[in-house]
Amino acid sequence: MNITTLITQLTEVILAVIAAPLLMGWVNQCRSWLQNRRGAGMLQPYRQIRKLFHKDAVIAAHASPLFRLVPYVQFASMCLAAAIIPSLWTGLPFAVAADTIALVGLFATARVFLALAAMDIGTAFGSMGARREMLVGFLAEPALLMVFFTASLISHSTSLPTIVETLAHGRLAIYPSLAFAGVAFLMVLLAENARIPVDNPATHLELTMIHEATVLEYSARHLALIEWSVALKLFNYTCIGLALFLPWGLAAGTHSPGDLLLAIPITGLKLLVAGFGLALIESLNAKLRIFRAPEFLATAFLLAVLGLLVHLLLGS
Amino acid sequence: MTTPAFSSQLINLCAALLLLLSFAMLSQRRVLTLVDLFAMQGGTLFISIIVVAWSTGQPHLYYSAALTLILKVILLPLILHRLIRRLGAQWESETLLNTPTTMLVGLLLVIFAFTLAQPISQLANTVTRGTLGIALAVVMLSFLMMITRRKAVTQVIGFLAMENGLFFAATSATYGMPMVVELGVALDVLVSMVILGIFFFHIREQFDSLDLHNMESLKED
Amino acid sequence: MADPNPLLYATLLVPVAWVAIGLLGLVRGRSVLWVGRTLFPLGALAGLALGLVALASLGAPTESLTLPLGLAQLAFHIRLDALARFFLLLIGFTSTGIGVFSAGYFRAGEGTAPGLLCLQYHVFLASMAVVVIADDAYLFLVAWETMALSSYFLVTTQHRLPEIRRAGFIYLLIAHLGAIGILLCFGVMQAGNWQFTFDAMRAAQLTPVWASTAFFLALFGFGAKAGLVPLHVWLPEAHPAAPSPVSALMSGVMLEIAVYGVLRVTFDLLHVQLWWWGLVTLGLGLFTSLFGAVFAAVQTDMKRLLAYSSIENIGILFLGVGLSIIFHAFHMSLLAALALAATLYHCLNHALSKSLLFLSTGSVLHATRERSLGKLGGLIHRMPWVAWLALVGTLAIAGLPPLNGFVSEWLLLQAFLFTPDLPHSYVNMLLPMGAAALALVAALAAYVMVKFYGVIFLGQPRERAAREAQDCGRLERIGLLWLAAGCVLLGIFPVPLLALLNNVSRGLLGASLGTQLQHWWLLTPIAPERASYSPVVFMLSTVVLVAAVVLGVRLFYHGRIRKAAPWGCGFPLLTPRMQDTAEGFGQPIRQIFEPFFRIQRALPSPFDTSPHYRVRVEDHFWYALYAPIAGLVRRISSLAGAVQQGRISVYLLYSFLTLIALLAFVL
Amino acid sequence: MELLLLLGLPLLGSLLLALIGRRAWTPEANVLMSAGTFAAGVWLTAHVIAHGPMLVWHEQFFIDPFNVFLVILTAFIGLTTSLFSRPYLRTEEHHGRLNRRQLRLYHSMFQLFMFTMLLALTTNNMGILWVAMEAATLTTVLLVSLYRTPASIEAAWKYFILCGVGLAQALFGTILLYFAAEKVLGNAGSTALLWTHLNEVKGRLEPTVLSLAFVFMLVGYGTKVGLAPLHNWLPDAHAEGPTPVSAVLSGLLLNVALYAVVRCKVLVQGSVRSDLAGNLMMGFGLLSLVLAAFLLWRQKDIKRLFAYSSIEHMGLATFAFGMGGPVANFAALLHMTVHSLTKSSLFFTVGHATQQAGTQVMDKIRGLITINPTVGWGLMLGTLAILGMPPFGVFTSEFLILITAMRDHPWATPILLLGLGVAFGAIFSRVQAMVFGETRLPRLPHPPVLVPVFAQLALVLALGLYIPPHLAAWYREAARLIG
Repeated sequence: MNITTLITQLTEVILAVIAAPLLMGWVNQCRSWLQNRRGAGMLQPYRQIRKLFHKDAVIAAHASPLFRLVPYVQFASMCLAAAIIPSLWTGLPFAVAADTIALVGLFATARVFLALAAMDIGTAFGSMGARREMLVGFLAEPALLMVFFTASLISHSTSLPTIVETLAHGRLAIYPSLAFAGVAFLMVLLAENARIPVDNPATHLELTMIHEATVLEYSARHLALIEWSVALKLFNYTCIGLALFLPWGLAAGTHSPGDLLLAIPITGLKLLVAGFGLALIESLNAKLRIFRAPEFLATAFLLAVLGLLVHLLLGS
Repeated sequence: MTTPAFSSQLINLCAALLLLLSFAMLSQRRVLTLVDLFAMQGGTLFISIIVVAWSTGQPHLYYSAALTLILKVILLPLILHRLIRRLGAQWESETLLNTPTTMLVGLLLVIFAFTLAQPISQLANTVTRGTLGIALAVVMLSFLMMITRRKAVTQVIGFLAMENGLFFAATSATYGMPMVVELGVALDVLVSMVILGIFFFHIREQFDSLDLHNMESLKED
Repeated sequence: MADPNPLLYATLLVPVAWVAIGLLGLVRGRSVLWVGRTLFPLGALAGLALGLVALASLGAPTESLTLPLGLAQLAFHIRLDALARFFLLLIGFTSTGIGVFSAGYFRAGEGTAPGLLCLQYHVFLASMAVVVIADDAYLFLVAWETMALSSYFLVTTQHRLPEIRRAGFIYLLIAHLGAIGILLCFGVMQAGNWQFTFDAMRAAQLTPVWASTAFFLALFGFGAKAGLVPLHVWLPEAHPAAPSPVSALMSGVMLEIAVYGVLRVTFDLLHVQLWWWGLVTLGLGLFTSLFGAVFAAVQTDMKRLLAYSSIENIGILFLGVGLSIIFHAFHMSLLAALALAATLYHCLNHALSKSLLFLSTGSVLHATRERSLGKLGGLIHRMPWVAWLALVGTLAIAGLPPLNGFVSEWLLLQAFLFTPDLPHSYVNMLLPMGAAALALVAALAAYVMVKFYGVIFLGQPRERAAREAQDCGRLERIGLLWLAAGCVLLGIFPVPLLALLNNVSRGLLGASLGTQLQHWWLLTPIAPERASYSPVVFMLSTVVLVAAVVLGVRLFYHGRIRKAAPWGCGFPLLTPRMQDTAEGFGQPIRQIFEPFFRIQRALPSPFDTSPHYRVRVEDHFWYALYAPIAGLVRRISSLAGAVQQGRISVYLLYSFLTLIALLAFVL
Repeated sequence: MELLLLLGLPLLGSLLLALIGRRAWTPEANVLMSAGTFAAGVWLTAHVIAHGPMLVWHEQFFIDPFNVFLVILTAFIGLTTSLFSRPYLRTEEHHGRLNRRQLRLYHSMFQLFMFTMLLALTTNNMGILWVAMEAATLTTVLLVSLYRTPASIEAAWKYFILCGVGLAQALFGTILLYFAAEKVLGNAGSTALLWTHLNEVKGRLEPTVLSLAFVFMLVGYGTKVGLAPLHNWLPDAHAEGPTPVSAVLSGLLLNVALYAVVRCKVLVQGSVRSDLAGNLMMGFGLLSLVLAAFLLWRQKDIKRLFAYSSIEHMGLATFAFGMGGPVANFAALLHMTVHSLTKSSLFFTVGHATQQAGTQVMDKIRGLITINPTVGWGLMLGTLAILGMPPFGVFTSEFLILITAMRDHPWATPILLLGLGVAFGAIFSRVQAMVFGETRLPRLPHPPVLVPVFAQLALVLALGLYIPPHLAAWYREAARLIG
């Protein structure tokens, strides 16, 4: 580990943090276009975050310190995740500290804290949101882990950079198991990031909201941090998906800075495409009833397990 | 010599008589007659012991005979007679099995006892080899009597008849047990009779009758 | 055998000291000052000593000793190897925290006199320590049953409540049946040489059939103690019934002792291990863990919830044991060592974090006199110490990084990732399913723990008792702090402890993770490129990041914070009673895993003026397994009762028939 | 000399107490007599330990390690029972359930009973053994019917008839034994029934006769042991007699009867040269164990409960003796010891508990531990001991029996375990309910004496953890004698 890699690492995290709201904006913009609306523009998330940072915070009278701590934890853990995920190159020095399992654990930690914060106020919505959030989580998490497992069985490693390196730079091979895993991952991504058909990020309708219910009591800077971490989360997930299923174009750990520079536009392009795809899916689907969400996620889980089995059966 | 043959015939006669008396007791429903039959059984036992003693020349058997005479023929029937009169328990009520069936079962038991005693009799070198089976039969018939009767008194008579059978086995098959043992056994029988006598009064005091169906309260329910 | 070193005697001294302390408790049994402030801290000190001695001697060679006590032919044998020392360490360190907590916890006038409690508590501790060091079947069983007995008395402290009596009864009954199983297992294992020392069993050569019999008897016996489904029914009854420090000991230590038993029998005493044992153990473990997690999610009593969570963790432990057996049977020693290390690590984790949680429920119980989740809430304001320390335990049990629970789960999942390499075509297909189920269980555990923590400590107080709660005393805080510190330390520095655990796996499996643990800060169980995890870096970077974000926000942001009533969505009368209840929180799980439960529900009609809603969630096993057995026993006994029907003639007939039958038989 | 004291003291005591029984200090005299007997027993034991087996008085008495340990046990439990009965009977008198005359009968018969027990144990003559057993029946019949209530009369009657008939069979067996022995030893009067002589020539005794004799003796003495299905008198007699009597019935009488069976078994085994005797005993033992275990579930009366538990344990001991071999015999002897100690102490506590509650119905006894902690704990610990919970000695013997069964008769192990498991559940559920819980019972007028209880339980506990080497050697020697 030398200073260059450290700087690259930092650059990657900072790039991710900065680019995340942009991705969110892009998805929303695409959605508007697909729905024949003009949309608020791709920079709208930045504006919103800025506006929130300027407001006075209102906090419920009986909120505990935990409530105020959670947005920071949330934001920090998403940054940490961004440091692990090879969005640009696979030589991340920080990735040694946490592999895919730890990554899933990290997401889980963030979710648990969010749920705890939601319960802290003690309103009906908060605890309902916490419950639903955890419900989604407990089904999505294992599915995500299974997706990772499929990939790590192929590459004999749970370390994300190693996986990506094997997939991207190894011998070209077709992995049918990854197809299953890909679909499962997509479903997990939708659920985890509160997208349609599991949740609707744009609604505040009491009966259907999941994620929004948990952050109902947040305002101002806390809400800004939460919004930002939500965007970052979407960014992270998309990057994971890209790294696992479309790994070409990422810079390998040993390559020169030139490759790294090349990787930035490639990743950007891939993100744009992925964002559009996401918007397309969201526009083509209707939101599921909340009771259907477990079924949706169970399907994801099953698909992921199926991918694992296919890998074992076919040996590929 | 005809003496052994004669004495063994005599003993066999006694044995047969004992068996007959046992059957008679099994079918008899009048309690007082039962006591008489019991006394007769005791008498037969006494005679058989005398015969054995005489034919084998074992002096201590005379003591046994005397004990039997005093206890089984005189004392116990007397006590029983008085008890029954005072308690007014002359009649046996219903037996649990009717008489013909009882007799039939008794017959089977006798056959069983004989079969059982067969191999043992082969071994015996006493003059009284065949009698063990009969003694066993008497014991079993008395057992059967105790099972089928419903009055406390008749049960006791059955019990005593069983002791008769045992005595018979002891004397005829083995020429009597050691004296100490016989004395002990006799003492026990006597004491148990006394205790039973006391008991009859207690039972009647508590239950107003000697019927055993009053005494079925201790059970698992 | 080398001369026993002083540490062996020191180890022996601790159980003796515990018993002595317990007996001293009888001297002035009613005095809280004497029992609570003097004896319990002493006991905790002894526990600390035990832990330290065990820690210091974990790498020492095996030592054994024969005591001049016991049966004529079978004196008490004692043996200290790495496995025993590890569990002594677990007992010692966990009991230290619990002991300090208890010193502040027990008060006069609660059921049994404190002195008697002190005796039972310390005898319980001592018996667990003796179980671990016992080296012959007789001493083992004596200690094992003493453990059951002393904990039974502790469970029935509040014997005036009928349900606690029932819990105690079921507990002791199943414990006894389990002990019988263990006894039989030892009987099988001595294999005809009739020596009941463990040394003789190690030397015995068993055929596979007998070895399997022994193994499954052991699994039954120890599983009954551990709460392996379907022998778990006593656990959710008994653990909540006991005073909280005792629940902590039972859940945190006693269950681990059962795992010790399985390990001892399987890897030490039996000389062969068949792969399918592992498969069965693993399957049972998986089902148990899923069962425990699902049931924990629907509980409404905080201690019952924790008890079910213990069942879940026991399932995970057995999963690890099973995996280790499978690897070992296929001669993949390194992986077997990995699975074993994960199991042992999880033992320690569970001991610390579950004790921590049980103790904090004890504090809550003292402060509010309320066990029902539906009546608590908002305690983080009134009881910050307990709440924040319990948060550590909650996160640890939920298996979240960077705390300790995650480490063992991570190791276990790593081990699972190697199962496709097994040279058995069905097993290597089947086992990754186990990983999936484990992941599901871990996620469910998080769900359960959010419910546990959120409902008790967060939100608003649902009843007055919770509103007037007081934080716990100083000694209790120290106890909680000790355990919480243990959780954090184990979470951040797993490598040194894993290196120590190598002694255990070297002793049992002949292999260890030795070279893979070169960096103190980096956990690389197999190879660095294969997988690595560095909790230190993880923790540090999280802290740094949080700090950076906080500072950054401080730097750029200047708005004020205003306190206001929570937003009620326009509903004017938002009361604390409108918070989600414990039942409500478990409802989705109840719906998804409906076949697991036996649900009785009474819904009010729409026109009811005073509507009542009642739901009872019960265990199928009770009705499908235990109730029929009880019914059968009752039926047979009523048949047997017919034998004794009071009539003397019939009795005579029995004698007569017996006689005839025997005579006929002899003839 | 020791023997004379041992046998003479209780006999003398019986006469003395019959004469002076109405005095107020009779219970103390009873204790004194029992203490003297115990001292004589200790003396005798010391003598036997020092000089080996002794054969005295024209070989009519024979003391070997097997019976001397039972002698000392009998004398000890006699002593503790007399200690217990002192306050117990005073309370009964206080409640008006007994009068002075009955107390006189009790004390006199108690001493006589002790005499018959010791006689049965020490005699070398199989005939005298029978006489002593019959005499024991007679004395205990009077003791069982002490209350003169309908139930006690009924129980005593059943006891008397069943055991009387049973013992008649035993007598027949003895006659057959004599019949067989006479062939070998000659009818030299009294020697043909001496156990030592029989034991010497057992190999030459006629097997057919001996196996028949054994059947009769097994049925006969087995009735007294309480082997199913001959056990029917046992629960009634235990439940309806005074509690001290239940204690000695369970603690002593059953042991002595089992002793008689074992003595017979030794002879038969030597003669028949097959496992017939052993197999029969194992069969009866198992049947008793299982039947009693299931019957335990139906009990409502606390003393009946423990009576069935005695049947169960006697079944276990019989089974162990049936298996034979050094370990099983050792275990069986140990089991007899610890069962006697535990069961009699249990009956002591049960006695106090029933007096406290004024009833023997278990449903009405609650919360003993609250009202009277010593009684409560005594009952609880005693129950746990009798259920074979370590570290009590019952566990030790059950452990040894089970492992021997697993080695020699694996088929029997599940049955044994079934019995033990069912019995555990039955007894424990009931005792727990009595010991724990809420109560409204009044206090006792005379404070209970629980020193014997805890002393005996402590002994049982000690035996579970540590069997002194010379005691073990002694047991082993006895086990070897039994073969």
